Amino acid sequence: MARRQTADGGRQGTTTPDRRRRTTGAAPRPSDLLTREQKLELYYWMRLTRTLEERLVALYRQTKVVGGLFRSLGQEADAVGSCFALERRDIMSPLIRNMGAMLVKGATPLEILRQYMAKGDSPTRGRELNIHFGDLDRGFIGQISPLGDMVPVMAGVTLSFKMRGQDRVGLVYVGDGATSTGAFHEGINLAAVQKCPLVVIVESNQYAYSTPTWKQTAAKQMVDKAAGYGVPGLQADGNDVLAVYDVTKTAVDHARSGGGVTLVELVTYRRKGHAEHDNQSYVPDGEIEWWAANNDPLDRYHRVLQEQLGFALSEIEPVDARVRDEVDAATEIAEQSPPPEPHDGLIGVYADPPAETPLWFREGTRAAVERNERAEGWGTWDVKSGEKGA
Amino acid sequence: MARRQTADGGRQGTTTPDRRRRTTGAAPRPSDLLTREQKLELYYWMRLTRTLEERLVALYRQTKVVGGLFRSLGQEADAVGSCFALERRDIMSPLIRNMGAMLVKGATPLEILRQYMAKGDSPTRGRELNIHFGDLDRGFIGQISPLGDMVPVMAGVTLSFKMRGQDRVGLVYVGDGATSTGAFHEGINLAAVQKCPLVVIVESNQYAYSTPTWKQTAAKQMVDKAAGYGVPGLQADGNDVLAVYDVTKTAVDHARSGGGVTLVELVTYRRKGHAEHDNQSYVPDGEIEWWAANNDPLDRYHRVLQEQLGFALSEIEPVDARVRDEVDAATEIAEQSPPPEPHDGLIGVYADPPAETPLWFREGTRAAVERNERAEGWGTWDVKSGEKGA
Amino acid sequence: MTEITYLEGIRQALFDEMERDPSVFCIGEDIGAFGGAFKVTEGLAAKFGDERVIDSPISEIGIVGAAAGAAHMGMRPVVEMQFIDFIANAYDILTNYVATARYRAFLPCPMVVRGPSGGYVRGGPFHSQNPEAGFIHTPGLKVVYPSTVADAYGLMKSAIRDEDCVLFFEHKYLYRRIKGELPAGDGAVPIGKARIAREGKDLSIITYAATVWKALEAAEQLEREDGLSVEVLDLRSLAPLDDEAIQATVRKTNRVLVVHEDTRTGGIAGEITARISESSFAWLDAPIMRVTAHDIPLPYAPQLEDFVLPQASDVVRAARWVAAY
Amino acid sequence: MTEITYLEGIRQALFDEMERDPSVFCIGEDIGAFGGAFKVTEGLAAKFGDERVIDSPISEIGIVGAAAGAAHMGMRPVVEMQFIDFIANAYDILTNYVATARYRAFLPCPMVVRGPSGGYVRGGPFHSQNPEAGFIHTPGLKVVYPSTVADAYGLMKSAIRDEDCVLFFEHKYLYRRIKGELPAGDGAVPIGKARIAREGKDLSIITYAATVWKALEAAEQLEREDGLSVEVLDLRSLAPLDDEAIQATVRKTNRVLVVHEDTRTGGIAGEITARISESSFAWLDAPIMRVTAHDIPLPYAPQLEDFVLPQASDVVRAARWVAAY
Ligand SMILES: Cc1ncc(C[n+]2csc(CCOP(=O)(O)OP(=O)(O)O)c2C)c(N)n1
Ligand SMILES: Cc1ncc(C[n+]2csc(CCOP(=O)(O)OP(=O)(O)O)c2C)c(N)n1
Ligand SMILES: [Mg+2]
Ligand SMILES: [Mg+2]
Repeated sequence: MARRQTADGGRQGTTTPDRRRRTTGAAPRPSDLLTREQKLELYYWMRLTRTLEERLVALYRQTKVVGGLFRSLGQEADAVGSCFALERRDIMSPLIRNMGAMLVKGATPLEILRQYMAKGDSPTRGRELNIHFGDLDRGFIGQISPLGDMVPVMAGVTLSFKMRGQDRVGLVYVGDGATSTGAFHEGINLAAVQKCPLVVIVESNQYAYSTPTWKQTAAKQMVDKAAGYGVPGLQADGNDVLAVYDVTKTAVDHARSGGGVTLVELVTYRRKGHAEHDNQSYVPDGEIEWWAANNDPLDRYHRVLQEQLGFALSEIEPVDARVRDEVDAATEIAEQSPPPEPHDGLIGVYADPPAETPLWFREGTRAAVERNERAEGWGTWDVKSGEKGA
Repeated sequence: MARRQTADGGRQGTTTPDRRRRTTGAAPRPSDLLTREQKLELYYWMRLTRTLEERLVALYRQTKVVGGLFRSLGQEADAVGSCFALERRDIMSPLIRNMGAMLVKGATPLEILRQYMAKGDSPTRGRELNIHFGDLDRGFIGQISPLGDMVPVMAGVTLSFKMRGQDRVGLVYVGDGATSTGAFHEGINLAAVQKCPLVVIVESNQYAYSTPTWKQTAAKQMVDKAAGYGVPGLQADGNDVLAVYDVTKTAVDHARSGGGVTLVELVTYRRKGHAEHDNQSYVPDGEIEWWAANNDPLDRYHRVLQEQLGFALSEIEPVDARVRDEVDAATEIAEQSPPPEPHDGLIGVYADPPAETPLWFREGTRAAVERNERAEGWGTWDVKSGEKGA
Repeated sequence: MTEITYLEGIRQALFDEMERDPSVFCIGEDIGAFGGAFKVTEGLAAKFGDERVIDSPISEIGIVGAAAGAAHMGMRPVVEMQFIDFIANAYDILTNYVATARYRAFLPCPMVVRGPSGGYVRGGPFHSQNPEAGFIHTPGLKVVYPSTVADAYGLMKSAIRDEDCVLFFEHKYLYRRIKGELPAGDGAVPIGKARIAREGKDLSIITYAATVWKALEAAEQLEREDGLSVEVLDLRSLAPLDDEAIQATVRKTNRVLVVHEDTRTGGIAGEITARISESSFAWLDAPIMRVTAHDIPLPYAPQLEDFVLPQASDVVRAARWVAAY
Repeated sequence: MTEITYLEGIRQALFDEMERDPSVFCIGEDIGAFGGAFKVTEGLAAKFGDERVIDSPISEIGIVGAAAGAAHMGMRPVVEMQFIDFIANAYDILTNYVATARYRAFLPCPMVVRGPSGGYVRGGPFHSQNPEAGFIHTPGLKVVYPSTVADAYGLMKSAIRDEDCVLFFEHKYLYRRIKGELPAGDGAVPIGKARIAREGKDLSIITYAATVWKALEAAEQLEREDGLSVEVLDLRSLAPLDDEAIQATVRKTNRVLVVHEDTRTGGIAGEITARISESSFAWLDAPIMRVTAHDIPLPYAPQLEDFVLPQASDVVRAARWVAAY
C-alpha cells in the first residue's frame, strides 16, 4: 500500500468548484433559474439538517436515542442540493448521510426524532432505526443497512416509470465505500442497459467508516466508473450547494428526456465519524479542522447568499430562528411519544396472514423490557474502561 | 431497446488486428521473441483444442457425454494465446470456453474425455462436469458454474503470491456476460486495490447464452471498465493468436513486475451455441458464416505460419496428424474407464471426518442407476416433439 | 381438455396472468425471444413484447432488486433464475430487502422468483439444488414447490396474485415427465394448503416436489408387497406450511416418514418433525423418520447422483422400518 | 490468571495463532489500524503489520472469495464480517464455492469467517441476525457459536487450525458482558463437541450462544422455585452437531426443550428435534418443545425486540410445561 495521502493533500484540492465537468461553459446554470425563494429554501433545508442533527446529538448524550447516531456534518449541501433538483413526483432513495435529502422530500423533524428514539408512533413504529424510513407518497424509499442494495431497487422503481411511460425520475445515493459492492455494480449496469430514468449519486466523502477511498478503489476518481457502464459521468463540488443542484438537475433532465442513467460524483468530506461514537482516530491531524474552517457548505452558501445573490443578513437570520423553533417544537412532541406496544410487533410480516400469533409459551401481553440499553451493535468501545467512546 | 446490430455490423469490424491498443508501436512484439518451436506449439494447442472438441461432439451424439457439451469453436486463439504467456509456476483459472488454456497448462485430452463421460477415474471422480477441474501443481484451478466467482478467488490466489513475495502471476478468464456479476466487480476491485499480480481476461465473444453484449452492458467496449478500477485496460483481436499472446504477455509482465492488475479484452466470436443443444436461433442470418469464412483463428494462424513466419506445409501437417493420433488414443482409453463406485461419493466433504456414513435406510452398496439420462438441466428442448434439439 | 406438461402449466399461468393484468412482467436471463434455458417463457415475448419479457444482464442481485423496486410501484414482476441455484447470489437482497419490506417499511413487494430446481437430471452440484430451506427460514417470504401440472399452473397464478414475494420452485425433472389436465375455471390453487396425493391409513409420507412421485411409487409397492396403506401428503406450499393437514394425517396414521430430495441436515424435514412433535406427540406410535439426500454437494455422475439422492427404494425400506416399529 | 472478556478471548486467539503460524492473516472492513467496528482486531495490525491485517473494500463476496483463493495456496485467512448479517452477501460464494471446494475439486480451503452476531442489543433487523441455519444446511461448512470466554478462545484456535472452512459466530451481546479465565496450556476446544453447562436430571435444555445464559438463568429459577433439576447443554458446535452428547442428555432426563435466539421456522431447533426423534424416541416422556424467536424480522425498539426474542422468563414457562407433561 504505497499510496498515501498528506494531511491536507490532493483530497482537499478536489473541492474547488472548477472540478465540475461538462456543466461548465457559456450556457446558463440551472440554478440561475431558481427563484429568490428557492435559493433561500436551499439554505433553510441545510440549516434544518444541521440543527436537527445537533439536537439529536443532545438527545443521544441523554441516551434518549436508542441506537447509533449518524451525522452528515459538512455534507448538507450534497444531500439538499441534489434532492432539490427533483420534482414532487420523482422518487429518491437516501442513505445514512442524506437526512437533508429526506427533509427536502417532505420527511419531518418530528418523524426523524421519533424514529431515532424508537417511538411507537414513529414512521416505522419502532421497527427500524434512525432515518431508515420512507413514504412513497412523498417520494422517498427507506434504505436498508446492507450497502448497495438500494441501487438495483431504484433501477426497478425507474424501470416501472419507463414501462408505464410516466414522466418520473429516480435518484439513488451511494457512498464511495458502497461502490465496491456487487449490488451497486449489478444495479447501475442493469439500469444503464435498460436506459432507466435514474440518477446515481456517488458521495465521495473520502471515508467509508475508517477506510479512506484509496483503500476502497484504485480508480482515480469515482466518476471514472461511468464509462464502464456506458453512462455519462458528471462531477461537482459537493460542498457548493448550487453546483450540486446544477449537476444533479442536468442529470435529472437527461433522465427525464429519455437519456437514461447518469453517474454523478459529489466530492465532499465527512467531518464527523461514521457514527457518533467513532473517535476518528484514523483521520490525519488537521484534516477535519481544515474542512471546518475552509469548506463548510453552510458557511459557503451563507456567503454566496450575501455576496453573490444579494440577500441581506436580515433575510437569512429569520431562517435560522425558524429552524430552531421548528426543531424545538418537534422535540417536545417527540419526547412525549409513547414507546411501541409489544404486540404491535406481531403485525404485518405478510399481507396474509396479517399478523403472527403469539408463541405457545407466551401468555397475554408481556413487558419484558428490563432496561433500555443502547445498541452495542453500533458502538466502538473503549477496551480499557469498558465504556463507549464519545 | 433501440440499439440494434446489423447482421455483419460493427461487431465484425471489431476483429481487425489494429484494434489492439498500447501494444502497437515500434517496439518489438513479445511474440517476436518466441522460438520457432513455440510458434508451432501455439498451432498445436489450437488444433488439439478443436480436434478434441470435435471428438467430444461425436461422443455427445452417441450419448456418451453425460451432461452438456460446450464448444470454443472460433475462440481457440483467445484461450491458447493468452495462457501461453504464463510461466509454469503461474496459476490460471479457466472458464467454459478455455479448454485450450487448460491444455496449455497441462490438462490432458484423456482427463477431459473422462470428465465429460463422468468416469470414476476422471479428475473429479465423476463429481463435477465437463472441464470443471483443476490441478494446483500444474497451475490451474477448476471453475464453478456461478459466474464471476473465480475473479475474487483469483484475487486471493494472487494476494497470497504478493504476501509471500513469490514471483508468480495469476490469470482469470471472465465472459462478457459474467462482467455483469457482482462477484466480478468485487473481485477485480479488491485485486486492483491490493495490486495483486493478476491478469483479468474478458472474452468478448459477443454473446452470453442468447444475450448479445448490448443487452449486457451499455459500455461501448469491455475495456472501458478498466478505468473504473484504476487499472490499465488493453484490447486485442482475440482471433489473432500472436496478438493475444502479445497483449497477455504485456499484462503478465506488468503483474510480475509489481504493477498489479490489468484488464485485457479479447474480441472474438462464439461460433457455436452456448452448449451443443443450443440452435442459435437468436443469431442474425449470416453472422456465423461470416466469421467462419473470414475470421477463423486456426485458418488465420495457418496462413501466418506459412506466409509470415516461414513454415512449410510439411512442418504443419504432421501437427494435425499428431493431434488426431493423440485424441484417438485418449478416446480409446477413456471409453474403457469405469464409472464411479457409488460409495466413493461419500468421501471427502470434509478433511475431518474423512467420509460420511451411509444413511440409515441404506444397506450395503447400491446400484440405483436405472438409465443413464442426459442432464435435462443442460437441454433446450423442442416443445413439440419433446425431444432435445440438435 | 388436452393434457399438458408441468412446464406448459407454468407457461400457461404466466400467459394467463400477463394477459389478465398489465402490471405483470417477466425479467431474467435469456427469457425473451429465446424463451429461457428450458423454454418456460417461450412465446411470451412474441405475444407481450420485449418490454414485458425483459432479457437481463447476468445479475441476480440486479433483477431481484429491480423486481422489488417495480413491485413497490405497483408492478407484479416475475423473475426467472436461469437455474434456481443462482438464487444464492441474491440471498442478501431477497432475505434482507424483499422479505422485510412490508414489515419494516410498509412497502408492498408482490413479486415471484421462479426457476428450475432439483436433481435427478445429471446437472451436477450447481444445476440441481434445492435451496428452499434457506428461504423458509426467512420470515416475509412465501415458498411453493408444486409436483403436479394443476398445481404448477394454479400455484403460479396465486403466486403472481399474492401481495408478498413468493419463491416458486419448479422441479426440472418434472418439466416434461408428467402430464395432466388443467381444471375448468380459474384454477388458482391457494398458497398454504397441502394436498393428499394418496389416501392411506397405516403410515403417512409427508413430502413435496419430485419426491412426491417417488413416494407414490413406493406407496404402490408397499401396498402390493406388504399390504400397507400409505397416505402421501404433498405439501405444495413450504412457507407457510399447512399445519392442519400435517396434523390431520399424523393423527390418522400415527406413523410418519418425511421425505425430501434436499440434503438432510437443516432441510425442511427437521422443521416438519418439530411441528409434529409439538402438536401431536401423543398420537405417535413410532419415531418420525426422515428420508433425504446425503449431506453432500450433489455429484454429477449418474452412479453418484442416484446414490446421494433419495430413491423410491429408499422410501420403501424406510417405510417398512417405521411401519414395523 | 486474570479474567478477560469473551471479546478479548477471541482477540487473544487471533493473536496467538497469528504468532504461531505466519500463514494466518486477517481480512475485513476497517479491521486494520482501526481495529474493527467492535475492536476485536485491535492491536493486531500494530503487531503483525498491514499486510497481515488487511483493510478491505466493502466487498463481502470479494473478501470471502479472496480468502478461499489464498487458502488454496496454503494461507489461513480469517475473514471478518463487520456484522455477521452481511454474510448474506457472500452466500453464493460460501455455499457454492468454498463449501464444495474439497469435495468437487480436492482443493483445501482452510479459512474462518467470523463476525458479531445476534440480538438483545437494539441493533435492529440488519445488525442482530443469527444466520446459522442457512449454513448448517450446507455440507462442507463447519459452524461454531461459543458462549463462554474459554470456548471463544479455544474454538477460534481450532477454527483457524481446521482444514476446512469454519464459520465462527460471535455473540455481540456477550462480547463484554461475560468474563472468564483462559485454561492453562494450549486451550484449543475441539469442534463438534458440546459442553454440559449445568448438570441436571429432570429436564434438558439444549441451546447455544447467548441463550445459554438465558437457560442458565431459567434453570436457577426453576431449581429455586420448582425444585426442578435442569441440565443445560451448550452445543458450541452447530455443524457438526454432537449427536452423542445430545443423545446422552435426552436419555438421561427424558424431557427436552430446545432453545435458540434464531427465528422459529427453519431454525436449528427443528434439526435437533428430528435427530432426537430418530435416535431416542423411546426415551421421551414429553414432546420435544422449542423456545425461539418469533418468525419476524427483528425490530429495533427495546419493547419490540424483547418481545420477539426469547427471554429467560419464556424458558421458565416452557420448561414448566414440559416438566409437567
Ligand atoms: C454490505 C455491507 N457491508 C458492510 C456494511 C457495514 N458498513 C456500514 S456503513 C459502512 C461504511 C459506508 O461507507 P460509505 O459507503 O462511503 O458511506 P458513508 O458512511 O461514507 O456515507 C460499512 C462498512 C454494510 N452496511 N453493508
Ligand atoms: C451467477 C450465474 N447466473 C447465471 C448463470 C447461467 N449461465 C451459465 S453460462 C451463461 C452465459 C455466460 O455468458 P458469458 O459470460 O458471456 O460467457 P460465454 O458463455 O460467452 O463464454 C449463463 C447466463 C450462471 N452460470 N451463473
Ligand atoms: Mg464514504
Ligand atoms: Mg460471452
